[in-house]
Amino acid sequence: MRKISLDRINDLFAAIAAEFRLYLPVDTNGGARYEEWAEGKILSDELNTVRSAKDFFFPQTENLMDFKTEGKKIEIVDTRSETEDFVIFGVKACDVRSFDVLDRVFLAEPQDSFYKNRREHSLILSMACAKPHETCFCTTFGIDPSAPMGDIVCYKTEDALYMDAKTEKGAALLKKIESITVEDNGEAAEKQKKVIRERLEKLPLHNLTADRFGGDKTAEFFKAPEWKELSASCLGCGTCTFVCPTCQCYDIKDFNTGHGIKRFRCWDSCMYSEFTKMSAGQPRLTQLERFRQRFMHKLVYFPANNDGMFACVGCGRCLSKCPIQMNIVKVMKTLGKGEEKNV
Amino acid sequence: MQAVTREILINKAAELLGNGTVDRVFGWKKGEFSYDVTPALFTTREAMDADFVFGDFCGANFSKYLVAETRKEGKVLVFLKPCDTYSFNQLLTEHRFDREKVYVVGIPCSGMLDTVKIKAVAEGIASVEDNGDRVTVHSLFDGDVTVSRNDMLPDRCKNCKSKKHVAYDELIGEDGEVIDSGRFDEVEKLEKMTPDERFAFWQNELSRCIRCNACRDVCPACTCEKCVFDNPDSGVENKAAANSFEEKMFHIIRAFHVAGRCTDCGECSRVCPQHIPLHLLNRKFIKDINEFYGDYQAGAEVGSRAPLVNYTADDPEPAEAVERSHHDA
Amino acid sequence: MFELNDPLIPVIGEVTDIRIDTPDIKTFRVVTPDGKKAFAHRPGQCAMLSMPGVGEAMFSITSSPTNTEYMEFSIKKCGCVTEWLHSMEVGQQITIRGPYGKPFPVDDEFVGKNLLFIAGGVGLAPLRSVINYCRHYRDRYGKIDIVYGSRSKDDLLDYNEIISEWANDAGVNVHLTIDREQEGWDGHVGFVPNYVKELGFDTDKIAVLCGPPIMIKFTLNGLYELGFDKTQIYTTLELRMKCGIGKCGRCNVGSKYVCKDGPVFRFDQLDELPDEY
Amino acid sequence: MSMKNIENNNETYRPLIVAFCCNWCSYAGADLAGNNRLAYPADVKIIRVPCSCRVNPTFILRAFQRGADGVIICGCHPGDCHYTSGNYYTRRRMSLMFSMLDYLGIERERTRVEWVSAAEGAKFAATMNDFCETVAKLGKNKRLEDLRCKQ
Repeated sequence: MRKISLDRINDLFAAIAAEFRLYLPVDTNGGARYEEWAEGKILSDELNTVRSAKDFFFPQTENLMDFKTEGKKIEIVDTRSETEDFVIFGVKACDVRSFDVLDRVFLAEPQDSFYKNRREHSLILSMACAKPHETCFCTTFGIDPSAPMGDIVCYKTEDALYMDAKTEKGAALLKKIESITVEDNGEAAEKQKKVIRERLEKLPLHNLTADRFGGDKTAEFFKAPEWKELSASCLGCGTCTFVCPTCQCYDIKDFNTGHGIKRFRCWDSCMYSEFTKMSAGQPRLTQLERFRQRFMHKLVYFPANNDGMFACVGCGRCLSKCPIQMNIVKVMKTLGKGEEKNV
Repeated sequence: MQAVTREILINKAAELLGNGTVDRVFGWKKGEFSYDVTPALFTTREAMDADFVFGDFCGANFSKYLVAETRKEGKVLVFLKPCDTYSFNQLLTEHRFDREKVYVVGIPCSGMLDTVKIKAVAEGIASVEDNGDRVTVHSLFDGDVTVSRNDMLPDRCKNCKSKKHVAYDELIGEDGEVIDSGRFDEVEKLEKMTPDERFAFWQNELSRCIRCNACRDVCPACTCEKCVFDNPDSGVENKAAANSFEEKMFHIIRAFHVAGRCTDCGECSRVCPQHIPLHLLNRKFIKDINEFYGDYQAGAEVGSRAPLVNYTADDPEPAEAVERSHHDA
Repeated sequence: MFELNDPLIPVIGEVTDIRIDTPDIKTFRVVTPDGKKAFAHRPGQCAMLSMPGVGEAMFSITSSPTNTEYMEFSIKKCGCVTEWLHSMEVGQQITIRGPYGKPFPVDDEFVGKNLLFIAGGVGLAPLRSVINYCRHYRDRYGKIDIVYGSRSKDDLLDYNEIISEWANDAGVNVHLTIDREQEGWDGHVGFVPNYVKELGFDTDKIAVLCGPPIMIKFTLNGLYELGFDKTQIYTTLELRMKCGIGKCGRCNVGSKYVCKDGPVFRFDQLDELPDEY
Repeated sequence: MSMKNIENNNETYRPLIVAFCCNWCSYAGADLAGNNRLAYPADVKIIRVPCSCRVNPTFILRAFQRGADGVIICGCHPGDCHYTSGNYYTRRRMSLMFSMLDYLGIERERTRVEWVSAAEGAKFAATMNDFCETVAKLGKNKRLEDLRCKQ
C-alpha cells in the first residue's frame, strides 16, 4: 500500500494527469460531478456525484456513425476512433459494481464496440466511503463500501490518501507515481475500514434485504396489487433512470445536420410514455406498467438473465432525486407485504 | 414549523369521508426518512392514521394531479397550500378538470424546507426537528446541528408571493395576504450583469441539464396530453442532451410555453436533480409581462385572459421592450 | 480494435425490385450494392432496415433462406419509416443489419410433422419465409395446410405466388378467406378463426400463427377447442425495438427479449411470461 | 442550405440572415424592393409566412441552430394585419422572446421585428441593409449555435 499526504494530493493528480486524462469529482452549485482534472480543480468532499460514473462508458449521448446521402446512394461513415487511456478517480463501491452490471449488457455477445473501447481504456481508482449516507443500501447487494473493487482502492483519512493496487494495471500506475508516494503498512486503511463497518450498522437501511427477489419471481410479483399504489403518483419523468448507475436503456435516433445525417445513441427511460410506443400499438399503456417494468427489470428480469445479479447497486441516488420520493427501497419494502398478494 | 398538524388534517379528512362529501383523500404518505414524503391517496381513517403525514417536507404541488384524479369516479379531497391554489385556478381557467369533482381544503403554509439545504448541513440525516425559527438536524455520525429555519427554505419559499388562498371550499386556520418578498431580486441581479456574464451564468446552469423532463412533468402549467418535445413530427423532439443547443432550446421553449400561465409555484426548481434555478426563467417572463403589459398574476382569478392571448394597440415595440426590461429595474 | 464490426453499424442495401402487393403493402427486394444477399438468415428471423434521417425499424425477412440471391421484405405502411419505404423507387439504397432473433425450429421440432400455418393480413410476411423453406425441403415435413385470410381479395399478400405455386404443390393445401363478400371472389368468406374451426384440423400437427392480436386470440381459442395443446402452437411477436440485440431495453416481455429470445415463441413459453405484449 | 456564403475566405464576413415575412405586407414589400431595383444583401433568406404571428419562437431558435446569424420578422404595421390582430400577438410574443434571449446573454441585436407594408419597398431594403450591417458587426452566432450543424 502506498501513501501520500493530503497536502500533496495535487502532486498526485498532476503526476497521473501527466500520463492519462484524469477525471475526478469536483463540486458545482448542482452537487458534485466528474470533471477532467486541471491545475486548480479540487477533489469534492461529497459522498458521491449527482450523476453516476456510467457516463464514462455509456455517455448520455454519443455519435454512432454518420451517413452521407446523394440521390439514391448512401455512404456510411464510421466515426469511431480508439479512446486514449483515462483514469477515473474516486469512484465509490456502488458505482464500481455498476460497471459489472453494465458489462453484462454491453459486453454480452454481440459486444458493443463503443462501450468496450472506453471500458478497456479505463483505469478505476475507487474510494472507500468514509461516511455513508442514510440513503445508502449497497450492502443489500453484497457490496462492501469499505473495500470497493477497481484497479486501485483508495482510502482518504484526515491527513492522507492510501492506495492499494488490485490489478496489474493498478500496480503499474502505482509504480509510476512511486517517487511521490511512500510505502505504508496498511494500518490506517484497516482502521478506516473498521470505522466504516461500524457506521454501516447505524444506517437505517442496513437491514434491507433483496432475498425475496430474484430471477424466478416474475409470477409472484408481476400481478402484485401493490404496483397500483406504488406507481400512483409517479410523474413519468426520467430522473430515476438518468441518475441510476445501472439503467442502460437507450434510443437510437438520426439528426439531420443539413449536410449529412448523424446517427446517435442517447439515454432513454422506460418511464417515458413513448418508450415502447409503436405505430401498431403500445404494450405498456399506463404509468403502472412502465413503473413496474423498471423495478421488475432491476429485481427480477435482470437477475433471471445474469446469474442472479441484481441491477441495483444501492447507491441511493433515486432516493434523493425522485421528485415524488418514490424509489426502489419503498418498492422492495412494500411488494409482497400485502396479504392479498397474487390476486 | 407548520401551523396545522397532521391530526387536524386527518380529522378533517375523516369527517369529509365520513359524511360522504368526498370519496378519497389526496395527501402525503410517510417515507423511510423524515423528508421523503410521497403524494398518495387515502380512503380510510385507518390508512391515514398509519401513513398520513404533514410537515416541513410536504412541498409538492397537488394541483396537477387533479387532472388525472378528476377523471376517476367520485370526489377527491385535496389539501392546498396558498401557492398551490394559484395553480389550481390556472388549471380551472384552462378547463383542465372538473371543479365539481374536487373538494379543496386550504391550509396555511410557513414555507417548506429544502432537502438539498438540509443535506448540506450534515451528512447522514437521522431526522429533522423543526422548533419554529430553528431547525435541528440529527445526524447519524456528527451529532446534532441546529440552524436557522429561514436559511433552510428553498428560494421559492423565501420569495413567497402569497399566503392568501385564492381558491378553497373550506379553510383551516387563518388566511394570509399577498406579500412582496422581492421575488424578482434575483432576476434583476441577472439583468444588471453584462450579456457575457449572463451567458456564462446560464451556460453553466443549463449545461448540467440531463433532459430527465422532471421540470416539465411536474409543472402544473405543462398539462399537454402530448408534449411538443415528445412528438417526432415536431422537428424538435429530442431526448438527448446532445449539446448545449438542445438544452437551451428545451428550456427557452418550455418557459415560453408556460409564459403568462406560470403561477411561479417553483416546482421546476424543486425537482431538478441538477439544481438548475429554472424558476429564474419563468420569473423573467412574469416580470417582463408585469412591466410591459401591467401587473398580472396567473391563477389569481379563474377566467382571466392570459397576457399572451391578449393585446392592446399601444403595446411596446419589441426593441423598446427589451430595452425597458433593463432600465426599469 | 475496430476491425470488430459493431452490431449497430449496418451495411448498405439496394432495392432492386418493388412489388405492390395490396393497397398498403409493398414487397421490397434488397441486395448489397454488388448484387449479393446481405447476410444468410433462418426462417422467422428479422432485419433492421433504415433510411438515414428517417429512422430504423425491424422487419421480418419474408423470403426463404433457401433463396441465396436476395432478401425480400413485405412491409405495410403504418408509420414514418414504413411510409418512407413505400415512397422509394427501385435503385434506392437503404441500410440493413441482422439477422436478429431465434428462427422457427424448422430443423428440429418441425421435422417429420404435419404443419398448419394460419395467417391474417400482413401476418403472412414472416410465415412466407417458413412456408417456402418447408416447401423447398418438402420431404422433411408431412402435410402442409395454409389458412390465410385478409379483409378483401385485394388485401391478400403474395396472392399470385399462393395461387400459382403453393396451391399446386403436392401435399400443400391452401385455404383462403376474406372478411366480406366481394365481386369476383368465389372462395370462402369469413374471419380466420371461424374458418379454422370450420375446417376442423386434426391435432396431429404443429400450428404456426401470425396476424393481428385479435385474430391470434380467437384462433388460439379455436385451436384449443379442436384439441390442440399449447406446445403445438407457435407464433411470432412484434414490439418496439431499437437495437435488435437485447441491449436497448424496450422489447422485453418479462425477462425475455423479443429481438433476441424471440420473435418466435411457443405458446407454452409465452404462458410463462407476463401478459405484456 | 448552403453554408458557403458565410465562410471567412479572407473576405469580409457575410452573415446569414433569416427573414420571416408576412405574405400580405412584408413579402410584397420585398417584391417591390426587387421591382424597384433597390439592393439589399443576398445574405437575407426570406421565408414567407401567412402572417407574422405564424412565427413560432421555436422557428427562431431553429434558424439559429441551422446557422443563421440573425433573425428578423417582418409583418404588417400594427392595425393593418390582414387577419385583424395577428401582428399584435406577434408584438407581444417577440417582445417577451427577445427579452428572454437577451436575458440568456444572447446578443439582442441578432433579433428584430420590423413592420413593413406592401408599399414600403424602400423601407424593406433599408431595413435589411441595416440589419445585415448590425449582425455583421456582431460576427458569427456563437451563443445559439449547434456544433453538429457546422461543416
